[in-house]
Amino acid sequence: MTQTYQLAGRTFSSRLIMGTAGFPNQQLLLDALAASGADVATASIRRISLEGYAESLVDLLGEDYQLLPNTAGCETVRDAVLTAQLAREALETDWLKLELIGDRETLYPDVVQLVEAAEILVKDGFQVLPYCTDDPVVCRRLVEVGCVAVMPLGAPIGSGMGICNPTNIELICANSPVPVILDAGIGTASDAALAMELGCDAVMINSAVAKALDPVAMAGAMARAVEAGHLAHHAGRIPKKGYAEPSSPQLGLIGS
Amino acid sequence: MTQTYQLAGRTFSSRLIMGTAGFPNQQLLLDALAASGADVATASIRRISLEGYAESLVDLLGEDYQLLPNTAGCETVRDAVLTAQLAREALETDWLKLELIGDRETLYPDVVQLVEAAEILVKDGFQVLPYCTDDPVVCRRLVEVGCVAVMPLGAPIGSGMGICNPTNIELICANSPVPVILDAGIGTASDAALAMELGCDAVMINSAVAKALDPVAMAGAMARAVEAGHLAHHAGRIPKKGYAEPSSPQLGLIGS
Amino acid sequence: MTQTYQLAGRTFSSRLIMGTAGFPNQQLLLDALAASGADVATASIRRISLEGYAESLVDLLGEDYQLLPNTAGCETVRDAVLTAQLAREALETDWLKLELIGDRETLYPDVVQLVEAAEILVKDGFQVLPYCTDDPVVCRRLVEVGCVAVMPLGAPIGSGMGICNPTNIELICANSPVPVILDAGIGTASDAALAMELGCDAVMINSAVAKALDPVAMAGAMARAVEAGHLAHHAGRIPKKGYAEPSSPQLGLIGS
Amino acid sequence: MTQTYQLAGRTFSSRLIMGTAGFPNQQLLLDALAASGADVATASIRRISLEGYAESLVDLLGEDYQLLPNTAGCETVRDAVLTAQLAREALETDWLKLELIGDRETLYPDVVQLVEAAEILVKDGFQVLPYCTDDPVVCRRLVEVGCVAVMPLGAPIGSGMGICNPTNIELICANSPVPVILDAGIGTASDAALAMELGCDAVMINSAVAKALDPVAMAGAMARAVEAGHLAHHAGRIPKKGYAEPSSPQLGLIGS
Amino acid sequence: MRSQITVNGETRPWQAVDVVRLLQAEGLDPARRGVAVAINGAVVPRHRWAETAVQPNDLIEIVKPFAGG
Amino acid sequence: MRSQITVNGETRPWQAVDVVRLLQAEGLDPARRGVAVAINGAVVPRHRWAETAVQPNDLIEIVKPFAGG
Amino acid sequence: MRSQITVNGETRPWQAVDVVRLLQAEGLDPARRGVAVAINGAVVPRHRWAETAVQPNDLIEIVKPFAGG
Amino acid sequence: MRSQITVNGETRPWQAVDVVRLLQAEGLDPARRGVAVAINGAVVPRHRWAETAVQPNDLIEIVKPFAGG
Repeated sequence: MTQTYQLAGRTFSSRLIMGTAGFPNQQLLLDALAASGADVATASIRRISLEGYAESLVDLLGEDYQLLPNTAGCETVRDAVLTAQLAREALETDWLKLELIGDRETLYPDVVQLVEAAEILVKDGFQVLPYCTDDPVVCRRLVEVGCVAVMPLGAPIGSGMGICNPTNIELICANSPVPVILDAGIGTASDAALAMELGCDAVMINSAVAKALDPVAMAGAMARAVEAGHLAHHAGRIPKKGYAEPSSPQLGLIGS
Repeated sequence: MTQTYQLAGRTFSSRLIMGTAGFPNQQLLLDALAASGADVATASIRRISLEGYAESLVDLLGEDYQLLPNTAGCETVRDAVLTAQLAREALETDWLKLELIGDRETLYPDVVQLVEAAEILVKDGFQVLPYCTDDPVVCRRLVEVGCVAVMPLGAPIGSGMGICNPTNIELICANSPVPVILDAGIGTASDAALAMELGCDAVMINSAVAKALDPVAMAGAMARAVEAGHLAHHAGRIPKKGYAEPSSPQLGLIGS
Repeated sequence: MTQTYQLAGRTFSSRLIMGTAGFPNQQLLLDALAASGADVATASIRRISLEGYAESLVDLLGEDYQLLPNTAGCETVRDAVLTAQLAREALETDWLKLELIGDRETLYPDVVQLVEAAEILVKDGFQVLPYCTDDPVVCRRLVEVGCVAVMPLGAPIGSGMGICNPTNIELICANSPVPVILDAGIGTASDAALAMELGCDAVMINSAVAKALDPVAMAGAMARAVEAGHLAHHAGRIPKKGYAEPSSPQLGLIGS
Repeated sequence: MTQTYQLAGRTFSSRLIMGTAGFPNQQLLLDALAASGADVATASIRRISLEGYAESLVDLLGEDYQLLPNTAGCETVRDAVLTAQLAREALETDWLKLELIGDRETLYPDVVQLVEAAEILVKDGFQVLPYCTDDPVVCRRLVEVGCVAVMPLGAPIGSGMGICNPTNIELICANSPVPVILDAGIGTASDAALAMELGCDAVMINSAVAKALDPVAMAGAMARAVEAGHLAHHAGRIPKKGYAEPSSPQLGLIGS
Repeated sequence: MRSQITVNGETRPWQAVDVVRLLQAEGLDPARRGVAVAINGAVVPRHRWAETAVQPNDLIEIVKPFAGG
Repeated sequence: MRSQITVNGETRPWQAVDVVRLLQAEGLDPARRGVAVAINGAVVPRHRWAETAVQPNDLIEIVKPFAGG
Repeated sequence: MRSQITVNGETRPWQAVDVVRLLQAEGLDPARRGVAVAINGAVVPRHRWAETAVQPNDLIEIVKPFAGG
Repeated sequence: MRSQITVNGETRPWQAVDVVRLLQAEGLDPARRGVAVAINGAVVPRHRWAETAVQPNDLIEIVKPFAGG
């Protein structure tokens, strides 16, 4: 019932992008992904370790999901670029969720380095989806250097605070020529619905599902919430009024 | 996927109750009701008029929906009680959405008269669902006099402001022995999802759907939002934190 | 600089009413009251106990402040009325802050009993200031039975949540023929300023000052905040706009 | 009663910085500045025009206020730097409110160019106070390049929306080694109080005073609000609780 | 002066009829679902319409369901 | 069994005294400001303490103001 | 074609004058406080106005403070 | 002193091997999907592993995808 959308030249029906980290176990990850209906799932790139999981994430998810590698944890342009190039080699995809962390406390991006790294990676042939602040000017700059989407944060990663500044998200959506994917901060279903109502094209969620008491139920909730918010955005909501307006007819009351 | 719930001894699968007033035309009303998946639809009782709609609401909806007549517009116990009795006769149902308006500007209920009328109607054999304020003590009183549910308002009727005081709604839900149905104020999908996340058993919506630019799309949005919020409520959301928490693994970064 | 106001026929310059309970010690109570600039201070009525404070509250504050006894903790009309009558005898004042608690968890008033008790006490000659919910209809009823002011709650007593439903407080202020005193819920200075900006005539504060780390500094903060909010309310604030409007001149830029 | 604070090596008693634009007339500007108690007032630099005001802003305010010239309207590093140098020459001060506009609709800063221009101007001997986004990482970068304060925005200039993202402002204040001055977005007194409660060292206000119906009264309101918020921040507010806590004693009720 | 009745707030000359006839006189089909009648503040159940005579000065309400919220 | 009274919820053996004496017996100074007394749900004004006798089974409340919110 | 200069975005015929004379020619009082001048993107300090000659094609900015936010 | 290399931050004695051998020496299956290698900050594509010799003092990163957000 919700329309499909284009991301980096591919068409998707689900507007929910799922993170894969922090699930209690692998089965819950798989069940939650299924319940979410997501087409795209994120991955991180880390040094291999001999004790590492027997099964590789590629084998686990590579067939069923478009994997979106990230550069989580990188704090310099150099590390982000190399991590991106290793990700492309390892996952055989030029898609990249570019993260360039500027502060370990808030995990907020360093937007100055982010724009620089995005420009380098776009020139290197990547489809860059940058995790950025909710700054409309930074988002415009990222589009100018060739990013295929922007991923503004709603609140600090994993905080579950929802969308701290709906005004900025709405401004970004109103002016963006590329898809806007709300990333980070979602805590529950109404947050995801709100993101879509503000005009986002998709929502990226990890902790809110992985760390919920029942990840599979929450994944189902998020799937419905994203559809609900998307439909509501296009249905043309009633304006907010400071006063009441009766729904039932006002004439024909008995005794009147 | 969401559990059914009991209301006045009957079991329903949809947790969305739809108002029927103010749709652009009858076909949009029928289509929106279908898209909403609602099992229960409200009606008002008014003096018959010869120019009145050719088709009766009973003929139109009586077969497919549990009709819930209201006493909208009544400002005295006497008028509300008589309107209720006429509704029972006209619709052959003892279900009643009791409204006792205390102020024509805000359409807020007069809770003192409301408790009095509810007590009379319960003794008279009605299944009373009172439209009330978000006052936990008033809600408890209404249950004590025998109401089968409470319908606290989120915001003034038709205002689309959403839920002005989530704290009160959550308190009411946490302590209510009967179903809590959020009534009035819903403006868009995320409001409905929030109502369910606060613990409501159902949501009653009219203007937000009837007055939306695309009522059918908004009805579909509300259906999903109510399911999303209900699932999220039971999935056990992550707590809101004032700080960030990384989702991707923190070890094994390159260059580290 | 802020105008005086009338309460129960008396004129006051300070729009801050202070509670006297829960201060770390008597000296901090006296210093905080002085820093607050309040003219009115509340008191409770309790069974005398031989171990009771050597000094009486009347001797301590009676000369410098208009004492406003309350019926805190009363849960029945009968107890509230008798407590009020004992308060009048003990404090030689017909002023009364009427509290009729309907729920020990939230300490919300039982508005049905509240209206009943208010009517009895007004007839008995009291100047009744009822602690009530933020329900505009209940406030109107309380005025109709003769209350000299209404004291709607901003949030549960002692919660420090501020004003949970500014819409209701603004509605009450816009229509009230008697002074509106925001009671309960204030947590910090901006909450008190907001109450006045919404149109309240005064603010009643206890826990936010008594339980602050530095009660005297917080009392000074509240005194300024109440003045600030009162001035701002009458200064005619700029409207909230969804867009920006430059303050500096837009013409005459260099290089243009 | 509020402590003084240091800005660029100078000590000030008022924590309110006033803009001077958009007042109905010169007398209201002077009266509002007086009522605000501000020590610092901003100015813009524009091409001289023969029809220009007879009286110069320097003659009008230069004796009584520390003038803080801005680079409002500049959209390139080059224009901002030259405007800053002209301002220094014209006003004989090395203080500068650096504005580098990245978007004419929102008047949001272009933080990438902003950091670049700040670095140049600091090296050129300016005391740079940059108008920036509420991005903690950008604020840290601005401090690293030598800015003497940061001026994060609360909301779009002139919007009166208040502080859209209190979480970010609080984060910035908690970590900033230089004074944080909330700039832009303030609509009324409670907004200014909140800014200080979040930990800001000062608040910069223009439109909220200049465009109020009564600019002088609003200036007085802002003066009190800034003091109130500053005192409250240091007084140690009570925590927000989801439940009630009685202030009056719970024992010794009659009839108990 | 002739006796009257009040139907939905409008006065009518009284006539010696039962409720069924009254509805017909008002142009309504008594068999139609969803109609309810109250006389002087008391509901007259459908099964008693035929045996209930309209009295002078009766205050009569004839209602049916409409769309509502 | 001997007659009793209840003072602030505690039972006491009844004695034939007026309210002034009762207060004294309770260790209170009747002249002190801020004290109020109710017997069986009715306030006894200070000026009538001396003439008001305590009866067997009286429910007596003796109160004073405390800090409050 | 005659040489020109640009003053605050408007072209003027060039004349062999220093900055003090230029200001006077523009109807401004060079002694007045708050005026600043830049030529071709570089500020000309007040103490160097008298010795700074205006050259053909100079881009000249003459500014002063206004109210601002 | 013997030459060394650094693999994922840990030093190893250098041996004259290509990348395929190196992975095997590290206990990894070179045929396994999802593995990527960088030497001295430059990615070595899988198809060049066999022809790429490990040099003394090389800084080598061997990575694979993990769960991530």
